[in-house]
Amino acid sequence: MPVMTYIQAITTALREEMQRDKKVFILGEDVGKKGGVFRATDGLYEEFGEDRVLDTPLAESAIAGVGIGAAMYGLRPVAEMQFADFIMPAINQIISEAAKMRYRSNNDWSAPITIRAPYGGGVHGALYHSQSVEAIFANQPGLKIVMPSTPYDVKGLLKAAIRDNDPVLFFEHKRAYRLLKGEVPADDYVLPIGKADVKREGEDITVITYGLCVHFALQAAEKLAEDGIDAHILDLRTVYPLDQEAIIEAAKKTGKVLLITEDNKEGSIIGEVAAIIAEHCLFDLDSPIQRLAGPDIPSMPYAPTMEKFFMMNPDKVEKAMRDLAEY
Amino acid sequence: MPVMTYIQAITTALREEMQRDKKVFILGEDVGKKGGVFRATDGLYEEFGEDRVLDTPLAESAIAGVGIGAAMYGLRPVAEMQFADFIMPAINQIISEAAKMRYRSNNDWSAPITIRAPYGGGVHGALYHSQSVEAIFANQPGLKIVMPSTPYDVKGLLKAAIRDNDPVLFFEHKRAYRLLKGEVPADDYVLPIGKADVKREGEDITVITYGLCVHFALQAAEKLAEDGIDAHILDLRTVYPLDQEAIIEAAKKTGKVLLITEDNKEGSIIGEVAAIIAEHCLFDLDSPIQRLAGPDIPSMPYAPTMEKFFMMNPDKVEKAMRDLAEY
Amino acid sequence: MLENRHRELGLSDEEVMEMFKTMLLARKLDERMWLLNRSGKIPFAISCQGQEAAQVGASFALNREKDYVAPYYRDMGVVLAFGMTAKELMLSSFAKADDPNSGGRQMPGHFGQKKNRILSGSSPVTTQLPHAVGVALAGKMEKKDFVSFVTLGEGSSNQGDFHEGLNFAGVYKLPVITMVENNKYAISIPYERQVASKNVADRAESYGMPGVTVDGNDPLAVYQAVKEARARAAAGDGPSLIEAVSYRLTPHSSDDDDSTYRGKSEVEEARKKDSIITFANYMRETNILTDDKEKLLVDEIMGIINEATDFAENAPYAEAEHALKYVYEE
Amino acid sequence: MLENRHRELGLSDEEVMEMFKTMLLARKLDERMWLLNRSGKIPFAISCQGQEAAQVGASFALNREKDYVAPYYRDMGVVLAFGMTAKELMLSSFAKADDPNSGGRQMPGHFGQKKNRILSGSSPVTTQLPHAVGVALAGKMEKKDFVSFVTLGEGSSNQGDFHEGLNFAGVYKLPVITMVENNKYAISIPYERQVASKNVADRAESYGMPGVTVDGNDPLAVYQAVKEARARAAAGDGPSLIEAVSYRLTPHSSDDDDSTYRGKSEVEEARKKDSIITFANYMRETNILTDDKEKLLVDEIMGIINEATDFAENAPYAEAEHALKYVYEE
Ligand SMILES: Cc1ncc(C[n+]2csc(CCOP(=O)(O)OP(=O)(O)O)c2C)c(N)n1
Ligand SMILES: Cc1ncc(C[n+]2csc(CCOP(=O)(O)OP(=O)(O)O)c2C)c(N)n1
Ligand SMILES: [Mg+2]
Ligand SMILES: [Mg+2]
Repeated sequence: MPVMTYIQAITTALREEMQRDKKVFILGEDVGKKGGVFRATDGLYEEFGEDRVLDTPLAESAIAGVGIGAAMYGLRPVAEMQFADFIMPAINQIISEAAKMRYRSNNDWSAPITIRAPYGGGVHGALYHSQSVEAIFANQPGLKIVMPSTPYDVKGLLKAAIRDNDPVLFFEHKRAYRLLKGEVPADDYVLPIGKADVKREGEDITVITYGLCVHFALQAAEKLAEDGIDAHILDLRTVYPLDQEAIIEAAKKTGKVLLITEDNKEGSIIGEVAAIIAEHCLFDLDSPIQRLAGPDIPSMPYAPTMEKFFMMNPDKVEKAMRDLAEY
Repeated sequence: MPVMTYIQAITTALREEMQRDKKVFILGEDVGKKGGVFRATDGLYEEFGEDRVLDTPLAESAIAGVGIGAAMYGLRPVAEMQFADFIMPAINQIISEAAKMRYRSNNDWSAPITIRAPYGGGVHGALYHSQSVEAIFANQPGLKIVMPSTPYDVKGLLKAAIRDNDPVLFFEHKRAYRLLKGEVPADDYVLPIGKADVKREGEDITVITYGLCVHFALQAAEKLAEDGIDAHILDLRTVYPLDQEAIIEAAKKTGKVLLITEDNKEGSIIGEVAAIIAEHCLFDLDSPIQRLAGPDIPSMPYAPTMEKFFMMNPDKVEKAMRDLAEY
Repeated sequence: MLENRHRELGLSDEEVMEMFKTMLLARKLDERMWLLNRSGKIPFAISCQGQEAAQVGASFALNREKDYVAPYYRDMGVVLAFGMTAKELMLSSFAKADDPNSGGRQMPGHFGQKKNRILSGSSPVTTQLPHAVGVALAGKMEKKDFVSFVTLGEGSSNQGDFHEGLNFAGVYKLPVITMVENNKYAISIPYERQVASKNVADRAESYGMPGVTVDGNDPLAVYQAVKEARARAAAGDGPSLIEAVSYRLTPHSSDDDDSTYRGKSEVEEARKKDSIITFANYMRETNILTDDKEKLLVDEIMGIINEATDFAENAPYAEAEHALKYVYEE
Repeated sequence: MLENRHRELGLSDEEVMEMFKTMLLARKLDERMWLLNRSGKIPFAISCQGQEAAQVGASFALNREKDYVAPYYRDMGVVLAFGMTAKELMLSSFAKADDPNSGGRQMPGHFGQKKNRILSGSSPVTTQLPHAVGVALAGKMEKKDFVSFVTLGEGSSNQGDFHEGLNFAGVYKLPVITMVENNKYAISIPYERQVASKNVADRAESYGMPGVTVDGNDPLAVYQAVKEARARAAAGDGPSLIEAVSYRLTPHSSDDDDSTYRGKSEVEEARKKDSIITFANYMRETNILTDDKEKLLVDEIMGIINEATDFAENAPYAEAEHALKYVYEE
């Protein structure tokens, strides 16, 4: 099976979907000639031409809004926000328009747009190139939010997002782009949006997380295994709407739960995960529901001292997992 | 003590603050000559003139952004968003700018702006005049979100918001505007932002909520009292950052907790409340943490059948409280 | 020679009559909705009154078989011209299950009907503009020959989406026509406190497209401007901006009291230019309309409206649990 | 008569020399930052190169004792002119604790310094424009006589905040000057794919304010335009839009490779108009600059830069826990 990086999986999924369906097209800032500032759309302009890989003006609300219009017509736009931090000007179009299109028209219209954006820290990106923005959207029925952790998941989920008949936000961890490699089947497969995935079976403690933190947890689990602690790791993959069933099952399995996000803590995705567990399987728990997250400050600073202080890493995760195991 | 409506308490607080401090001014759509579409700024244009009650162009990002600039200079802008639903175009200014101003400048600059907006349903406002939008902002350190439930709290908290040296979102339940009346001292008082308030002492079950739902809970509590069930009711008042201590104390007090919001459920404020409890006092609980909320649909429809289906009311609250008491 | 005006534009007497009928139907429906609101039968009404000429004049200049429209809340004239029926509009006003716009989920004025290529609209103003641009982009990509048409108020032309959407259309030279219905007020805010440019049409230059200000009380003037814009769009010459100036004859909505911010005399003055009167005069002068014909027309329209009202009033609401449907594809 | 140009504008030889010194300091600092980046000492650099003339020419036309500025990330020339020192800029590049812009919290180019009335900026483009309008509003409300000055790139002029902010300024006739530094590219996107109007200055009409396009490589032309705009603002005649056209001589940032989207020859062509060269020529022709003076100047500047670099490199980072401070007032 071919091995590729996280970002290659993105480019591959985009290319294959564009080959498969003429209605799929890309729009965003610098996605054409330059191939994207991270080169996620590298080579697509050359292959599909400027009519299907559109370099747009610097205007995120237009990128989203024009994309929504094209989607209403019946095309399959894949819009890129250059950084997740710059999705803010497009929020009105995403929340007021895309999310509510099907509902407000009583199923007459729909807006099958995919909006991709690189998020996350650890890249010296400072306050405005490091944010996790998913929580802003994770209370908006009509939206789906996908945050894959592996190249395999990336390809299957990005294809699923593009084929989905409703709007999907697809957040890619920018630190994962070139850091993570993995096997990715050459064939055409899709993975189900809305389903979490057990990335490691274990009996002693349950870790529920998503994105880059999945890898930190997997690394830590190997170390814990040396000490006979067996961690069960659930990758949410879709952070909205959450896969309640999988969360409940994973929590019940060990009775000790650690939730991890790279986002700052209060109001993050893992609050909702904790609430689901507290609502449905409180009496199956042997310890309080632990949360490991960034501090409640406005994203991570530029200076390496402060960035490191904020950013999640394997050591922080390992420590939290050990603490929980010892509870 | 004077008795006034919820909206009169708003107008009173605005008037008194403008009298007290020449740096306080109001800007927004139709806030001047017309006195606001809900008449929250009624009479202020006449009293303070067009230089301090500014009718702005129809542009929310400018209302927020110009307000932030004036606040950076040292004025005290109170911006009105005509409906909370229309705050979306201003989110970039609120989250990227106001929330991060002090932090990003290492305490050199600040943005002491108050942004008021009527939210909530039950007024035949349909999808775009009924939303609860607080969850969108409740993951953004640097912001404070106040959602008062009584005329007394309105006056004290709005004054506190205006005097606060950081940005405050002040969400007013539009159904409460003329529905709710209460005693409001004539003197100048402020209430602490960031502190929850026990609205009813009780021993059997704990209800934690905010906004209009506080009243539904209080009404239901009276009925339950007739059957010997004694409810403890905590009004969050500030929904971000949350008053963790008060939440923990209230949850521990009875060991049975019901959380209520008018918002749709997944990703709402009460998820974080549940997480705090599950993290800090899980073993003090005698029942799973219950959540009562709107269904996960994009706000409430216009047709009365469907609006009623969504909207919180005393009956739904009473039923949930009884169910919990019987657990 | 008055007589020449519509003929010169290539419009037959019958077409002019059809235009007037659509304008009058919109006006009378609108008036009925206010009555229903004032008698407590519907919770909300928002008007096209004063803007029917612009709406209908523009629509008739489009290809009503294939063009797409993204109307705003006052555009009863546009949606009627594009095939929505009085009954359907009444179902929406009564928030009934069979309302094709939203099944009673949205307030009246939030139009949408796929079969007639009327894009679904929302409340936050101006969001529809980039949608119309997106539809035009799709048409261009698929080499279709339709154009898209989008409207909004002059106040709404100050939203960021106006700027971003029109610049996108200008850069990509897309077949989209934007018509700003300048009715001189945005709720209580008069033009001078709202828009910094002399005319809204002046903004066209910012987007490299032609901009023209026309008399929004004159359906033929609007027809002509939109016709020309459509020809340009169809020829691949890109987008246009049209400003149709008229006056909002009613309060902003049934929730508004306009006496707090404008004088009665100003409204009375504007009523003299009401297109329902002035266009009828033109049609009389050109012998298209007679007293007899007008009486017949009004009777027909009132019949339609009465029937629509009865029908909608007696139609069922959606069931409560229907609220749970169509959040996502099912 | 070349000699007359700066004198005609009321600028003394000393002032012109001071302008050039500021431009050169900006250029040399910028070049040093690239070297530091390429040698792995600082993670990121973003350039003013090619825009120094516009930045410094504009700043000198303002009142640097009382006006407020809201610069964008390339505006090293503006912040130097407004009192930020080379040391302070280097502290920012090295992300050190004493960086006055952000204490090392923000990337370089995110300027802000209250004592010099430099508004704190962020990364999302164009958000600073409404802030500058708000400062101008505050000044007007408090009857102060300062103006506010805001800059942005031509690509950024397509954001909604440009439209909303300038319309607000136009309606309220506020003393704010907006200068668009049109360097022909927004990362990889050339002007034609970005801005639908012929010139960015054409957009002024949308906001009822004068708009002018000037040669951004000529500090005196920019000086004159800003001087006039400031006089208008101070006289209560409201806002202005100025477009200063030059060229981005470097890649977008240290993370960019511009060879993927533009030719070397195009860049070489633009270098011929580099203001650091052309303005020096003007100063030679007007006998302000001589080889001796230039050598002294360069030596002085390199001394400043070396000292600033050493100082900043050896300065401490903020402690890790400092990250927790100043979320709210303490
Ligand atoms: C983003 C947004 N802000 C505020 C409102 C509330 N609102 C509804 S209509 C309106 C005025 C619109 O004026 P204009 O664009 O001139 O259209 P008109 O109603 O005059 O036809 C306002 C402020 C809204 N619908 N959307
Ligand atoms: C809202 C937003 N979207 C995207 C970006 C990423 N970005 C940074 S600079 C830039 C190009 C800016 O071009 P222009 O305005 O012409 O300024 P220049 O860099 O050419 O000086 C882009 C797209 C951003 N900073 N903010
Ligand atoms: Mg209007
Ligand atoms: Mg540029």
